[in-house]
Amino acid sequence: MNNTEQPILRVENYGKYFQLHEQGKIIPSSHDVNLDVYPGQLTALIGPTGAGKSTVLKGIYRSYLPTSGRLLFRTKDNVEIDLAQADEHLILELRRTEIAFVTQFLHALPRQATQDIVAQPLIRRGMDYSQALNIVHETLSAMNLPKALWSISPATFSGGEKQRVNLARGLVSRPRLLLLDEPTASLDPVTTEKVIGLIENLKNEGVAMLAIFHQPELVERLADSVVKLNPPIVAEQILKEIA
Amino acid sequence: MGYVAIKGGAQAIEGTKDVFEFLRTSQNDSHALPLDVGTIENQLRLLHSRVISEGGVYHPTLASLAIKQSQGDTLEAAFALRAYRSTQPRLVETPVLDSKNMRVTRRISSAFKDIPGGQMLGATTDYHLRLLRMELLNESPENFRKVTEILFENSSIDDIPDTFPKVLDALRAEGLLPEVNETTDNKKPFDITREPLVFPVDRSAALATMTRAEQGSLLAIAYSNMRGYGDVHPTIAELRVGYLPVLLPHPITGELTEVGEVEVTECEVVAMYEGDNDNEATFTLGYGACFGNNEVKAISMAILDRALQKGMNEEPANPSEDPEFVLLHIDGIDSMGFCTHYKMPHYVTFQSDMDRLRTTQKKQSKKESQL
Amino acid sequence: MDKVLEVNNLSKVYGQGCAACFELTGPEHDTNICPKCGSVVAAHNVSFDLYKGEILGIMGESGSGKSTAVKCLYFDQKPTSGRASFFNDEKQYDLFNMNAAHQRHLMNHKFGMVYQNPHLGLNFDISAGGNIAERLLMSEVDHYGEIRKRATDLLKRTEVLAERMDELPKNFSGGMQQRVQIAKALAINPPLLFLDEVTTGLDLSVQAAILDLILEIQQENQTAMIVVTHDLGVIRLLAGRTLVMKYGRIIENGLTDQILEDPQHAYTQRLVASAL
Amino acid sequence: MSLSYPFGFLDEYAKKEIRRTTLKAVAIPGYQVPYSSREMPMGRGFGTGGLQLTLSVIGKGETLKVIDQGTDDSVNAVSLRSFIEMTCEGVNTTTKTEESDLIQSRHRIPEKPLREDQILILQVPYPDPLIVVEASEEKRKTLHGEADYSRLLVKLYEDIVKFDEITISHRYPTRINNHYVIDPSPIPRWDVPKLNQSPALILLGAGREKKIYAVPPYTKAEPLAFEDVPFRVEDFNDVNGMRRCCQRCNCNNSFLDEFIDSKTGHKVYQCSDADWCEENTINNNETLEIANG
Amino acid sequence: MLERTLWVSALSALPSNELIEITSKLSEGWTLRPKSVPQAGLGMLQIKDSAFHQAFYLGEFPLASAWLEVTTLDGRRAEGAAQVMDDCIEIAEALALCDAILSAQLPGWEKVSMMIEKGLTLRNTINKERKMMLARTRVDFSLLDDTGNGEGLNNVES
Repeated sequence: MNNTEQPILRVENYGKYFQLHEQGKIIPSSHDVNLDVYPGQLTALIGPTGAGKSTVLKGIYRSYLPTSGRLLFRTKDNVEIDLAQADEHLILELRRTEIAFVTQFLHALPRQATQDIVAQPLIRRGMDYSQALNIVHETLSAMNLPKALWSISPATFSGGEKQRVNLARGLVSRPRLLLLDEPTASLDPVTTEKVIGLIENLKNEGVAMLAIFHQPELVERLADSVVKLNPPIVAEQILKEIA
Repeated sequence: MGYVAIKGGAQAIEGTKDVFEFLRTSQNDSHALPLDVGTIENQLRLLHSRVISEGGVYHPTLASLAIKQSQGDTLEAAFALRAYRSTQPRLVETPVLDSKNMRVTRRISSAFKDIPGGQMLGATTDYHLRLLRMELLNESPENFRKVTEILFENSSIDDIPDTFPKVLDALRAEGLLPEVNETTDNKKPFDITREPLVFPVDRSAALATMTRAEQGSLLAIAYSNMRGYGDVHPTIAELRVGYLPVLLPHPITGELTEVGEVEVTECEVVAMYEGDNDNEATFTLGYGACFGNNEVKAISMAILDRALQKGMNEEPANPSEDPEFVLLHIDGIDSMGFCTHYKMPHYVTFQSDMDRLRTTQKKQSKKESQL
Repeated sequence: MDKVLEVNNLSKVYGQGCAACFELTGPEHDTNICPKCGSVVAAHNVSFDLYKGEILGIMGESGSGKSTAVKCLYFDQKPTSGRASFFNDEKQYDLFNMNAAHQRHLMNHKFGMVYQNPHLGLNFDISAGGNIAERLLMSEVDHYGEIRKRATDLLKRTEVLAERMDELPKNFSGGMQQRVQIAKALAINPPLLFLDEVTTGLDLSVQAAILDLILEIQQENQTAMIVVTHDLGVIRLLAGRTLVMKYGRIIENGLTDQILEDPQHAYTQRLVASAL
Repeated sequence: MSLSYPFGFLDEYAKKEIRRTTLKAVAIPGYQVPYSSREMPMGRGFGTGGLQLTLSVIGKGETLKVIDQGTDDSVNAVSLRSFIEMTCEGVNTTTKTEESDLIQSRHRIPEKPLREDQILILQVPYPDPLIVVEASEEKRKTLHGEADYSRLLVKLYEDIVKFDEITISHRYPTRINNHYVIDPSPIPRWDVPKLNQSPALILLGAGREKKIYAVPPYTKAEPLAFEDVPFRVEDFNDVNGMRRCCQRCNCNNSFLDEFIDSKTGHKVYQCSDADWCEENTINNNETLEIANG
Repeated sequence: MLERTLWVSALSALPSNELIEITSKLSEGWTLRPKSVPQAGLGMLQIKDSAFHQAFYLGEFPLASAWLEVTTLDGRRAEGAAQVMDDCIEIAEALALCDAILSAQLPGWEKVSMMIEKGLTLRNTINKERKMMLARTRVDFSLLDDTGNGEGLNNVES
């Protein structure tokens, strides 16, 4: 492993607890997470259910507000930004240009054509529509998505098809940091192989990745480093710590 | 062919005057007497009141004359009075007079039975049956004298005071009315005879406009407010008719001197109370007053005064609360003049209208033929 | 990134107001009516900013003050206090300290507003095209052919049949009226657009189409928008960032996905939970 | 009791106020200046606004012409003229545009071009062109202040959409000096261009609505229109596209009245401006005499 | 003697030709010099509304005014002035003359005093008539209280 380079992302003592006002409860989800992600490398998060793997990804993407810790991201201009604290406009800008997130679920306008959904990140960056479509078509074919589906809305697609659209959207934008949350969960073996190929390509292109995989063999094949998470300690102890 | 368009107008106009005059003077009775102005003032007392009030000048003789020459058309008569006032210089204005000093001939209250000073119904038709009194078809001067004699029998005036307290003062003393705003007391009122209404206007402009408004217009808009396009039922705190001494400083001594008196009808209405946490709830008030004995007018004015206060403080919720709507549409001289002017020739504008219509029709038929 | 709007400490009180108004109202008092003087605190210390091409959601129930904020910015109402700056073409406009004529000039040339009730945004006595023409005429376009062309394009863009442009909006369906309203708001290609509950009361399919349209416009024109709504679905679809208001206060603000997935305030949690 | 009236009927205070108002109107071309219009002995709507202006500016030794519908002999012109004769001692009246210092007119501007030493006073029933789109005067004042006439232009737009034509026949809204749009009184469109850069001062008085406004000499007056749909005056062409002429004086460039000849039952056309027609007729006869002589 | 502030009111109750005739006779041969130009025109009546005590203009009334300096035949000098609700300057002049005569007790003041008495009587008659109308139409609530029922208006008519 070549870790002489600086990490693109350094997570220090990340913790996330949910305070549920209605029930008067505090639910711990992640606790004291530390990890590094390097350009051109894939860091895999492993651990049992409830260990807070997704919570880490969402914290980095700021879909969750971190409770504690630092999430230091080094931008392409070599500026270090704590994603836990950064201004929302900056986060939105990073989402547009540097950080992408592929989840298990496809969130998109139900009435938009598949190719347009995938092209979105490119267009938001100001790319010309026809140029964006070229890239999109390339990626969609690489993912084995039948051409007939490109111009219709993914609303009626199967789980696997939706997953591919979702992945395509994440990959097409060539982010500097890609967060992957079980990207192959509902894919058939053939497509899974294609996706693995694509991820490997991205690595070669220097994209840093933080991923959660359903299948341990994928961790074996793709991960450059592995971070194991454990379910956080019980709430009372956390409360004490907070206090 | 001569100039046909409108030639001969001058002669025809002269003719209308003669013909109008002919109808006034020709009565199928060679012994008919011309109306004298005193008769009009007394026997057509309420018609006369109306003209004086709408004309805006308290000149009983000229009001009678105006009625006579306009053959009883109130709008025309008031109009003549107004035109007269345009020619006259303004010499003085009185100090602010107080209607407490009115020599009352009638006062009632529908708020209380027993008002301080007592209810005096005065001369009114309110409680009469509206049956035609056929005996008036044949009246003689003797009849007139008898009426006076009967009235003066068995009546004692010893305990009738010269002036009467105001019902509102009693209500105010009890804390049921809003406080008077003393700061506005010294403010010079708006003079509608010398300044144009430029909205928004203050209340003194509204009162001055309403006091010389056309009674029917005022009644119609006030009625809309009473009936549902506005607020709830008002109560008449006091309606009084009487003579107000007109006082001016004596040129030498400076002492206030009575230069004459004017008959005035005055009305105060009380309605739904208002208030919030900061301000104590009190009734709302409306005030109406005008020259002469015009009770419907004074009541209508009081109701509209209250409605307009509301419209000036908040957004008007209906036409009767909108100062522009009310004040620009109640003047009889303005409205009747404009209505009448439609009778004038409009040949040029109509020619222009025809040009537009024909051009449009031409274009339309061209379009259709293209389809 | 270009800032379009910055709002600082905007407050709006209906009524006389008193010294205790702000202290005794708000979410912690569970009211926006001052118990002392009865004034309504419709908005208090509302601050936010908005960037070019961004859609900001303002979410809350009726009475939360979300519409008040927008109405003040669009000069429909006068704020009690606060500041708002609008940035355009390297100029900064102090919105609440300019005279009415300047305010109207901005409204006519730089702002667009789409109301929930099309009656507020459209003149129902003139045709759909006439409505758009009015807005163009306000910004000194006085070529009939040009106006016709632009109105046709705008109506096409908002998917109103061009054949219907000379009809009165009262003959249109609610969704169609809303499209005309949007076309009118867009006529001058405003850098800032306000949308006040624009889909409320419309059929679901119509709602969806209007929302699509708004997104398309945002992408095409980089229009900055403020979307006021009580509908989480609208927020989710349109807004990048969201403010949550209650009793005139901003109780929470953040990225829209964060507000929806990790709401911090008890009220927002309840709101999100009830919508799911 | 007999009444005698002061010179000019109005009391001096009233006349002074009207003159002050007039000065303001001239200083702000097209702006409607409110004044406390006095009641005149003729109906509101019969030209009391114009009359008050005339009475306030006229002086002894000056010559007045009164026109209604183009002629001096129309009923209203007659009664206004005789009223002014009655109340203004030493004022001369004429029917000739040429000879007049002051012209009070309803619905027409004389065909003969006016001169710098003449004043035209137009009687106005509705001073505010915005009234068709906004009923509240308070709101109209703001629109005028900001020169926001978009709603009026929308009205023209709708006209063209509906009829392919601007249907305003008279009272054509006209922008003065690039700002205020006025109602130029119910003159036909034919007369509107005469307002532009007029050498004579044009005063407009609305008695009932209590407004005075002015088009000062040599001031720009532009009828509202679109760049590509220009303002057009009345068209007096016959079915063959030939310009109709006055059947009396043969003039083919004047505003025509149309009526049915009671003898023949045919439609005939005649100059609306009686003085213009008269002058042409005399000139024609002279030319004829010279030709015959 | 009646206060000066009520002289105009009393004197103007007399027929105007009588007033003018008598005063012109009294002042025969005297020198009358106007202190200010005698005028006829309008006065504006200002009144306080009784709801909010705000002043407003109720309307106009005709007014004639005169202010004279009088020199009698024996050289006595006095000033008199009057304003009256009328449009006739002669009446104002006559009243101003009366004002001068009476206030300075010029020759003939007894005559003027008599005219005032006469005018006062006329005024009183009018006032009496008005009060009579009130007395005749007064609603008597004490009567109502005695019987304990019925409405005031019925009592008046019965």
